[in-house]
Amino acid sequence: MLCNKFTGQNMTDTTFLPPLIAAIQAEILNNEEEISALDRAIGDGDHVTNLIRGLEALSKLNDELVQLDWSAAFMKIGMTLMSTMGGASGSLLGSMFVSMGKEAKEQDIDLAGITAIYAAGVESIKARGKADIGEKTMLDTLIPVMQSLQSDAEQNSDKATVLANIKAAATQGMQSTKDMLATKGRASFLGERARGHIDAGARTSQLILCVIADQLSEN
Amino acid sequence: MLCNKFTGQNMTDTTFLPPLIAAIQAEILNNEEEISALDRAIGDGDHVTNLIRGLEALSKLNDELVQLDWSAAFMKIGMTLMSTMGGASGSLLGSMFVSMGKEAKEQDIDLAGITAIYAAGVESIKARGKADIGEKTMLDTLIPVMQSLQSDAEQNSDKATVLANIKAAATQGMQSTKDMLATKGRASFLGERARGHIDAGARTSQLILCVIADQLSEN
Amino acid sequence: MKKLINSVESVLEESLNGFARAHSNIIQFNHQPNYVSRKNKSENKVALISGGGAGHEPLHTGLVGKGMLDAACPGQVFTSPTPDQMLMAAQAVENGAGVLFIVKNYAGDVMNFEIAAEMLDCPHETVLVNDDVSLPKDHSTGRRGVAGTLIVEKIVGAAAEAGADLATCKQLGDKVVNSTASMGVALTSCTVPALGQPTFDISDNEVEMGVGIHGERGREVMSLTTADELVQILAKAIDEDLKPAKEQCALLHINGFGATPLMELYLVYDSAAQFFEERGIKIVRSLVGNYTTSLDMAGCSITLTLMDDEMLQYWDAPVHTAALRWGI
Amino acid sequence: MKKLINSVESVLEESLNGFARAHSNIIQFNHQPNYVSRKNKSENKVALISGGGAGHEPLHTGLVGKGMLDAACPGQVFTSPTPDQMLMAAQAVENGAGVLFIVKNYAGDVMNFEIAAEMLDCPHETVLVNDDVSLPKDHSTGRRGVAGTLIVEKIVGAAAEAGADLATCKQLGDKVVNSTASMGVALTSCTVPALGQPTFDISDNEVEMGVGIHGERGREVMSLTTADELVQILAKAIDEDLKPAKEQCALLHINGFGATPLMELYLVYDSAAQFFEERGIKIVRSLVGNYTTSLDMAGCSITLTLMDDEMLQYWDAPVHTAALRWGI
Ligand SMILES: Nc1ncnc2c1ncn2[C@@H]1O[C@H](COP(=O)(O)OP(=O)(O)O)[C@@H](O)[C@H]1O
Ligand SMILES: Nc1ncnc2c1ncn2[C@@H]1O[C@H](COP(=O)(O)OP(=O)(O)O)[C@@H](O)[C@H]1O
Ligand SMILES: [Mg+2]
Ligand SMILES: [Mg+2]
Ligand SMILES: [Mg+2]
Ligand SMILES: [Mg+2]
Repeated sequence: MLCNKFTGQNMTDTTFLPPLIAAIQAEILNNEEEISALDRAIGDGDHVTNLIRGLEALSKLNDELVQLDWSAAFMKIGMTLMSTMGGASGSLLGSMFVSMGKEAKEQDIDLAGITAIYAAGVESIKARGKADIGEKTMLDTLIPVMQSLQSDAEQNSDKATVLANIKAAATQGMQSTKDMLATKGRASFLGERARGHIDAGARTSQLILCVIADQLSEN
Repeated sequence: MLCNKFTGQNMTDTTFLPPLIAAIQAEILNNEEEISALDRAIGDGDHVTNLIRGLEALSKLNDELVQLDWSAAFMKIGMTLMSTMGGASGSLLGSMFVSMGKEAKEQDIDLAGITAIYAAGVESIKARGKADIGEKTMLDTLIPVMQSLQSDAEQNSDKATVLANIKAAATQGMQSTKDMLATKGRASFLGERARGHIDAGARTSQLILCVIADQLSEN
Repeated sequence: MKKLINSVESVLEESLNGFARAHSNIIQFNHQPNYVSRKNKSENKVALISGGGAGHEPLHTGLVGKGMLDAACPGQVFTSPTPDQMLMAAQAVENGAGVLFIVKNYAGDVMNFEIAAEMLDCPHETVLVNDDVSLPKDHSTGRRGVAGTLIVEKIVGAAAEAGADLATCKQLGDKVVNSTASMGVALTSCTVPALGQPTFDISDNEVEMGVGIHGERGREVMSLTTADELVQILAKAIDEDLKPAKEQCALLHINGFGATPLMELYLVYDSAAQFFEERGIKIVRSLVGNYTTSLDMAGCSITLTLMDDEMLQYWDAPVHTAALRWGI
Repeated sequence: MKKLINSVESVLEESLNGFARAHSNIIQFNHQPNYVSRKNKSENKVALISGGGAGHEPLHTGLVGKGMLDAACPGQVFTSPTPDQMLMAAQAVENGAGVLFIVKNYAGDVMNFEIAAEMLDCPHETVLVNDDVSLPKDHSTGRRGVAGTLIVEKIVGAAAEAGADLATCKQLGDKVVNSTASMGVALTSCTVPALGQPTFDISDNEVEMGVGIHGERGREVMSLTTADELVQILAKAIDEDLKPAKEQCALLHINGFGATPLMELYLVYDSAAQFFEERGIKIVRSLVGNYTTSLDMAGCSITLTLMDDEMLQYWDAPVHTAALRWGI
């Protein structure tokens, strides 16, 4: 159920998704050069291309997605990302959404439910990637956001606070990767040379989460 | 016999050759960059390297050469160039000296004899290369020099005139290649694009002939 | 970016089409999901499947055929393939004796193959190739899989062809991996079509030492020096890792990254063979050429595999693929 | 200049040493004069000898062995070999049935081989390869010999192995030459070690159309365009030269110049095969890879050979060389 204090009047169902996907696509394309440079610096340079490919595939799901409930929509998104992106990020984001789809069956779409769903997604990335916070990956963006959601859910914060906290946690988490040594992903091969560069996956996760927060705040 | 009006007092035998070879080597090395650029522009760039390799091999013949008469020395030079230079120029210069060696058996080393020997060498290049004047090759240097020698021999010109005419003919011949279309050698593959460039083999022939003339004038 | 392509979007598909067309006697190409599979497979043979990002050609598509792989799943350039490719390929080529996945150790490859394996409902095993000794053995993600992968595929491929069962193939694969060490040096980066520019900058007097095969930087930047000195560094790391006994037989593989002429690769072979022979190793087999490439990167890697009689026999067994062929 | 070498002076010798070491089972390398010759030659077989400047590897050294060449004489990089090399090689491998020289049509190669032939005192013939259709048939020096040379060597090599006599081999060689047309396009120049810099400059949006194999400029500069459009130009010139009949069988060879990834060569194959098939030609054999290279030049050539049954049978016959191997 989507009609509640947090998710807002207009976010009644998965019709929310197509415009959101379009907004994310626009934001990633806007930052394509920068993201590409990040993955070139300490990875192999393909992260943004992989993500754009995945988002393009999602954008073609429009009609299909809006006919699905949240659980099925997340599943569909996960399977689509998994079979179009490739790379480390494809398997991870794919797993995340499939797990979110599974969890969404058990949850209402309120702050607590969304928090639980998102946490299930993040946990599946940790499990699939055998990684945790502090390893210079997308998890350095994703986990702080999970923690902020969890604490806001506990405190039953109002929507503006929740969204502001998501953006702050994502941005701070993303930036924290800059000075880290990498112990997962391709950047780990570079040892000390990886320091001083932001992780590409952390940056795209942050961009995506900020777009989601902005879209939610408009609802 | 070397003691005559043209060849001078000191050029009595093949001891003349080692310092001459050294002088030629120095001149080619001095102009290496330029020659390399010429063959790069309308050929494959190796002409100067081939020539330097050949000259190095000749410079190692010192002791051997001075023990030989002119005919045998030319033969030895021809065989050495032929088996060390490679490329079009190696087979041509090799053939030239082998033919000069054969002709030297029949000639005195006076102006008429030298002219006949040189002409035999040039004829062998024409035969081996199936080429003639005006095809943008080393023959555009070599043939005018042959003609100047022949006319000076007829007129029994004095040494200074002979040598000045050699240098003038060689230089003019070399320069004449600049505006030619090439019909032999690699430059022929370029069609109109070969125009405007001096032929590398014409340039090295001219440099060599000028060094020979200068060395002879000092004797 | 200067490439013989029509568009960044179509390069992979068109290249695979050309590959399929050129080798239609031995392989077929399935579109969507993309995989190359072997024609005329033997009955009741363990199915060998590998895959990875494109851009390493002939690896892996060029190694599909009798005596080697049953299927290869090419991802986008330098991007691991997706699980549906491996799953569909497995379902297409499996014929009763199970599936062996041969996976280069990269997060993306490992995870995508893992997902496929989880979905596959027939007996299966995975051999993880991690032959790159430019990283320490206890590296946080494990070592990368590089040019040694071909050797694993050849030897296990011959065993499978000879009727070895899944457990035996898996064991043999692990043995080859443990007997193999590689390390590479790059003189230039390479240009991924979708990026349109080299992945990294490098000056004219520098090399990247200890590189992987995705155009990424290596372990460290070093001054460009002689081939012999570069070979020393690579070969020493390999030697210290494998610690071969005197008189040990070995296969020496010099792998070009794509833009280095064969002339230089043979020069490197000479230098490396000398290095190992001075240490008492007997080089009994050689492989020199561009096999595990990084598009148009200049540079090469050295791979040494310590060989026993069984491995030698499987190495010599007939093979008929686009890139490796003998005895047939 | 970035190369895996020790010194400009030693690169050729060291590379040949490595080649000899890596393939000691099939060839041996004679120093001074340099030639590579086949081990285990058949009795009373026409001896096939080729050669040319180094820098085209695997041509010709990589094509010495059973079913192909008996000897190859490598000159310095892009410099024709010297007559003593061909003479000594001929004396070493000739065994009663005469010598066939296979020579690419370049002034230097032709003249140096000619001098060797004049000195050789056994029956001998020369097949002159001039497959490059970027030049008109009546070009003043004749057309150049390029990637089609390998096809001549393979087909005549198989005939010689099967016992064909010198006259038959010569005739067959001429027939293959007349049935073969090639043309190439370069995206970059290449760097000859002794020069230390690229032979020509070329801007990022230009190609050299109609190049030979010595890093020299081509017939004309053109704008870099799609692979399909470049293939059109090359394939059309070939088609207009050979004027094949409908249903004519042919071998299509895409040859990389050294630095172009296999991914692109297969894409070119796809495009070229489509071109010829649309004209009714049946592409029955393919060869895609770096065979007649120009060091580290990027680009490729297309070669088409019209095949009859005899040529097909010889193409398919067993061959065992460093670079080409099947059936053995
Ligand atoms: N084990 C892992 N756990 C979590 N995230 C990871 C892991 N490995 C890689 N990543 C994330 O994936 C991103 C790279 O994705 P991408 O470039 O698409 O794949 P690849 O590394 O295979 O080229 C990295 O920037 C990092 O954020
Ligand atoms: N057929 C020929 N007749 C006379 N001279 C020729 C002929 N072909 C080439 N040359 C000369 O040889 C020179 C090139 O020599 P070189 O670069 O050593 O050999 P290659 O052309 O085989 O690389 C040309 O500049 C030209 O002067
Ligand atoms: Mg990446
Ligand atoms: Mg030249
Ligand atoms: Mg990748
Ligand atoms: Mg040359």
